[in-house]
Amino acid sequence: MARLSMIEAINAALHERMAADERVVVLGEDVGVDGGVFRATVGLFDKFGEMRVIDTPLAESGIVGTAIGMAIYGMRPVAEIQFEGFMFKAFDQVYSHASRIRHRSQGYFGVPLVIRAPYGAGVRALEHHSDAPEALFAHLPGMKVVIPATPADAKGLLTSAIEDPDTVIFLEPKRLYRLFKEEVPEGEYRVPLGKARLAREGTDVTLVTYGGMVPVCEKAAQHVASEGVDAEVVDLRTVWPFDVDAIEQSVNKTGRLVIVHEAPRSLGVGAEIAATVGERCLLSLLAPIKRVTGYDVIPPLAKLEDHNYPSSDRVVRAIHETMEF
Amino acid sequence: MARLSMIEAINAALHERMAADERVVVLGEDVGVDGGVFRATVGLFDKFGEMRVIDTPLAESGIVGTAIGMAIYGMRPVAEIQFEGFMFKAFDQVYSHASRIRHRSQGYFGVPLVIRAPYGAGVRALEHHSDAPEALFAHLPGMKVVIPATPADAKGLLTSAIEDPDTVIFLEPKRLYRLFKEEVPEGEYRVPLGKARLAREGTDVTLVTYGGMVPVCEKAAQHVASEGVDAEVVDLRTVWPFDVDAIEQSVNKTGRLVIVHEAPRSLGVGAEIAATVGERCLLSLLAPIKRVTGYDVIPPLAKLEDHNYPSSDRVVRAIHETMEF
Amino acid sequence: MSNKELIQVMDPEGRVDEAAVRGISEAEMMKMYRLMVFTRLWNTKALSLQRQGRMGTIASVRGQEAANIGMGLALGANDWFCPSFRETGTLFARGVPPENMLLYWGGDERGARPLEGSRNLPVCITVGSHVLHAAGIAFGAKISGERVAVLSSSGDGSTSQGDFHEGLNFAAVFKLPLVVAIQNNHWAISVPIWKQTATETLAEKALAHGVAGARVDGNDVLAVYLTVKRLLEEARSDYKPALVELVTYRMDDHTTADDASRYRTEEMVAPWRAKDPIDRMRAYLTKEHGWDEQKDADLVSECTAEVEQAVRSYEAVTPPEPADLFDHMYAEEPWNLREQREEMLRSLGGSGR
Amino acid sequence: MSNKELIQVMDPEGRVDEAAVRGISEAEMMKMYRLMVFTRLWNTKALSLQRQGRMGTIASVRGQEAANIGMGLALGANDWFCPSFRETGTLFARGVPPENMLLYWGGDERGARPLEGSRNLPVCITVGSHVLHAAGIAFGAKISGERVAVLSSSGDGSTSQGDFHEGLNFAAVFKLPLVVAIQNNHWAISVPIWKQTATETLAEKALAHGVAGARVDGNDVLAVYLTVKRLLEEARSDYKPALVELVTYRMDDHTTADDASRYRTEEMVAPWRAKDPIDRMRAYLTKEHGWDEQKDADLVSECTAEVEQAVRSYEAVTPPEPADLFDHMYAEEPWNLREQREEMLRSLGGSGR
Ligand SMILES: Cc1ncc(C[n+]2csc(CCOP(=O)(O)OP(=O)(O)O)c2C)c(N)n1
Ligand SMILES: Cc1ncc(C[n+]2csc(CCOP(=O)(O)OP(=O)(O)O)c2C)c(N)n1
Ligand SMILES: [Mg+2]
Ligand SMILES: [Mg+2]
Repeated sequence: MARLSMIEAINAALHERMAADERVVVLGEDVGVDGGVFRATVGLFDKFGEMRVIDTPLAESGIVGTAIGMAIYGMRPVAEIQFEGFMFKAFDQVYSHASRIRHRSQGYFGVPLVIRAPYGAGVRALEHHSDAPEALFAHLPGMKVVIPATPADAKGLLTSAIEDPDTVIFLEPKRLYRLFKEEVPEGEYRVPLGKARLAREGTDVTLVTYGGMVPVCEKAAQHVASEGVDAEVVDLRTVWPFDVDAIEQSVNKTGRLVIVHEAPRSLGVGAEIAATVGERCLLSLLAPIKRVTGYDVIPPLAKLEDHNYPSSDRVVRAIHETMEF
Repeated sequence: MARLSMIEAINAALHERMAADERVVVLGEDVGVDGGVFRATVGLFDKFGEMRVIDTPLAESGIVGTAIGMAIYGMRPVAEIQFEGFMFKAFDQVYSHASRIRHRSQGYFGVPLVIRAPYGAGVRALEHHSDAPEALFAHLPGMKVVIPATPADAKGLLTSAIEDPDTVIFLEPKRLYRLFKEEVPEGEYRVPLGKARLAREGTDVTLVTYGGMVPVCEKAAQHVASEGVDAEVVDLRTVWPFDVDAIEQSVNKTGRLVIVHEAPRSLGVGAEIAATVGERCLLSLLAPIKRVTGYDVIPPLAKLEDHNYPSSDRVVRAIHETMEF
Repeated sequence: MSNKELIQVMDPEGRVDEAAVRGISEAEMMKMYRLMVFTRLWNTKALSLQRQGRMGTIASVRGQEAANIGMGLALGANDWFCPSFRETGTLFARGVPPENMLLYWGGDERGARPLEGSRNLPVCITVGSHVLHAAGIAFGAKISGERVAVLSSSGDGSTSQGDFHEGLNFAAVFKLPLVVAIQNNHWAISVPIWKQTATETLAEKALAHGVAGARVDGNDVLAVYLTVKRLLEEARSDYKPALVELVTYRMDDHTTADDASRYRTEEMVAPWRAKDPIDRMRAYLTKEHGWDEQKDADLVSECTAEVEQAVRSYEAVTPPEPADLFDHMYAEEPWNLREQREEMLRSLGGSGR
Repeated sequence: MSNKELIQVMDPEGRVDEAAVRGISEAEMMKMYRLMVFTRLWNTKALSLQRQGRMGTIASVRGQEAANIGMGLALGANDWFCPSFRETGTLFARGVPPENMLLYWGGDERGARPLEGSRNLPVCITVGSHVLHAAGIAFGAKISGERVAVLSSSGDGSTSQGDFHEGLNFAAVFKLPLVVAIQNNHWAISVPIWKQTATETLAEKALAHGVAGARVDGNDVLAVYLTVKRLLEEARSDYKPALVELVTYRMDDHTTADDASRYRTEEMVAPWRAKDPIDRMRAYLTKEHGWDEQKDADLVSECTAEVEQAVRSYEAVTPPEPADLFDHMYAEEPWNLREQREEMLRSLGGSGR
């Protein structure tokens, strides 16, 4: 075991998978010689060479469309889109092809592709560098969306994503890349897709969240604990298809639910969680479900960034409102 | 007043707006000489000429990106994407630009653009010709999404959309294009964006729907009426931002809600409606909210199409379950 | 030679440059002719089934049989083929059963499933997108060291799509074994080629990306075959990507949902009737290879019988089960689909499967 | 002349083809020089502010001043300009206040609002996209019968994007008054031009679309000015679209978030130091227009003072109100934003506005 940051854990997973499976190739802008603008792919080019670690021209549709072809051929491509805000030049390739070729070929071809992208706000970046677009991918039939919240999960989930026979959108919270280190198992390490993590056990209220909001919710949970409110924090890890059993169990236990994500509220993942819980747990709900999210706005630049990025204060306020209902 | 089908009403709105405002231009694939694959633009080319009715090369990003530039310049472009399934080649232009240039320029430039596309299933078409992607646009901050359900609304809403200072995604249910005719006011006719239509008044259960599902819900409402259940049918018309007051009022009156759309269920517009109602009307809900929707699948080809497209039977079943809860 | 020059070895009267075709055996020529004849008969039948409501909307390949078949036979068995939606003949040449093509265009996804071992992608409806898939397959082969070539085929309209250019650029930068063929049939639905691009030819678009370019008479099956074969060989052996324009003409409406009379005149189409790819090949075979009317009549009735047989098999296929629409979404079905499948089966009263 | 030939009127020693520059007045030359000097001083200051944490991530234009300023001064007052993110000098030439540029790169949207009457688009971060906006503006002008030209500027990397090609194709097919300029600074972050494309030049990509193409020494402000001015005139008067490659070099890291030493060596950069656009122009002005060290020193201190003044205004700007993040989403605020705004204000204890 070594203490790694999330970005180091991602890099470790890529090294481990590329060494273990020669079908795995990495492609994207600046992933090779440079090692990636966030250093996620550092060392891969020297170790595995330009045929498996590919600096592409500046064309996202080209990257994803080509990766789809590689996957059809039998490779296990890991495509990096440099920032989440640039994934949309490739959106047609995801919407029309990555998510459909298995169906279109009636099971004959699959698209075992991972599309990695740095995700979310919190690093004082330029426009398009602070978006949270997970809902746009989660709504696509045939898609899987994963967002890790810890270094160990990042390694284990990325490993599972690379081995998954279908396309996985793997979004990496920039804010967590270097926020903290933790023990990360060395060598092969898997965390199953579709299974949530109980980040904190509690009995009074459930916080369902993922990615960069997990530490925010943990902080809020600690705060309300000092007031005698015992909050449970469920880290989804796989945003879609999410772990409905874990959510249901927790809400049936606590009777109260606060959903927290940084993405815009309307039609976000939180809406589906709220709708699903409403359908399944209506009778165990003691208060209306609350959503603490980014607002329905363009993620602001540095000066206002923190006012859109949900704070533990906003989560605490929501917990109070839920408890006092 | 003339009795028009929806496609005729759309054509009438385009003729009327182009005659009234020379800033209005129409562009897209086959919209000119041919008059559009569904005949929506028939007659415009002869009347207004090739400078205002533009047959473009086969490039959706080119169509929308160019239309954005026209709108910035001061035109009122109406871009047609030939089928909803091809909008995603232009998704980056919508996500990154149409919805953001007002904000990016801090109010200096706007993008008064309408993107029209035939929408949804029900016409036995090829792949990509039966999709229902409204949620992908509705989730984008800065976007408006309109889906008419009647010929008169199609004319009035399209007129309002063309006059709107912001970008409007205008999705036209193919299934309704020629399904029925109704009296449509001649000349200038507006239906305000953001206001729902009470398609049927009722007291026992609320059906919130839009587009091609409106007639399906009306049929279901008639059916349960014979069983003594009085269903209210709310036609959203503007899918986003939807008319929250109309939904709230109806649900507070009936205490029961069934949401019906043809789009895939998960993370669909129905999820946001359910979440919003759950937040606002929890105490007036007498039963869990039900969603009757397309399944989370690729819209099937002709042979299975009707099994994914929600039927009035499915809606009736949901009403029964809601009433019996 | 320049990208703009038109490569032709057989003129509309069936006069052939014998030196150029020396490499093609008579058997191969017969195969080309037979496939063109079969494709036209299948196509005619499919269109009439559509008029009778026994078939869905379908894209006719009439007039493009030479381009279709020339490509199909130029491909090696291990090569990959990435079609758009107007390559019916190419797919027949690649071994796709005619009844499967009927099933697919008839609105049944199962018709699109490739046969075991097939290296044909399913029909791609979104214009232009699959050029990138072809580039990726070529990249995969290169990385794996397998010496095969990939052929992408799309229409003149696809050259306006960003994906077409991104694909050619990737092919050039990474020296991929990729040949991008453009069936220039002069129309993208109602948009004529002169409104699609300002360039004189489509082949010259190769210049923007530094790939080889060639322009071929697409109604000359021998020229298409020889040129595409040469380019595929260069791709396979030298990692030399290429763009090839096949100049042909769409003789029918765009699809059965279209009415070409709204945007083009008989005067525009007429000159192309004289260039018919099948008449041309028949004239040549008659002059040089002892073909005659009797043989031709026999071939036609033989192929017609095969088409009729295909129609019977197509119409004998048991319709899909409703719940089949949940199949093939993922390798492993997640909870949402499992529940929705059960929901459907309940509503069908436990039927379906 | 061929697209591949490099247009140059001033060599690195400042020797000028006097015939070529006869049309440029001394005053205009001084303006060019002054703007280049100012831009470099502003740029140097902004980078140092960034190191001190007083500025956000920023893209340096050092080495590209001639390309920036040549474009800026070639534009007519009514022409439109569509920048990417490395046209700081062009925007100064177009009248954007230096403190606004600091405000924008400092992370405050308000800095991006164009001045009243401006025809500059805000910075476009997504590489390639805005070529289409420029084409659309040009289309709008043509439809309205206004005789203006539109200049789009982006980097070498943008030539790999589909939108770049779709934009050029639209410009060619519809004969739009559009000039697409490419600042080829040899790098797209770590990706060198020879990995970006297989073509020898970027100008030759014009051939794929049938637009005029030109290739200019981008460190020669006189050549950039003259060539872009000519192409804009042809666009304005003859509806003749063009692609122009400005050959220059990125002397600094990609942005302040980048470390170029990871992917390029000093040997690669060195030859370009000798081609510095400002030294070159200074040498010429000294030889031919009585410029001297004293005048230069005065100019530098004058510009430095202006930059310092801009920094003071920038840092004196009152920070935005939290609720400002809700502004400018729609012309009219819908219920969801109104409620979220109120929610924020409540949580801020009624502060904000
Ligand atoms: C991305 C996309 N946009 C629009 C369409 C609708 N459409 C189907 S075929 C076609 C014209 C295609 O023309 P071309 O590429 O020349 O191929 P052809 O039909 O002539 O074989 C169009 C616009 C589509 N299928 N895909
Ligand atoms: C669509 C898109 N993809 C990726 C990026 C990230 N990115 C910012 S600048 C850049 C390189 C741009 O290179 P070039 O076009 O040559 O312009 P330069 O930076 O050299 O001026 C990249 C990849 C982006 N801004 N937009
Ligand atoms: Mg065509
Ligand atoms: Mg560059």
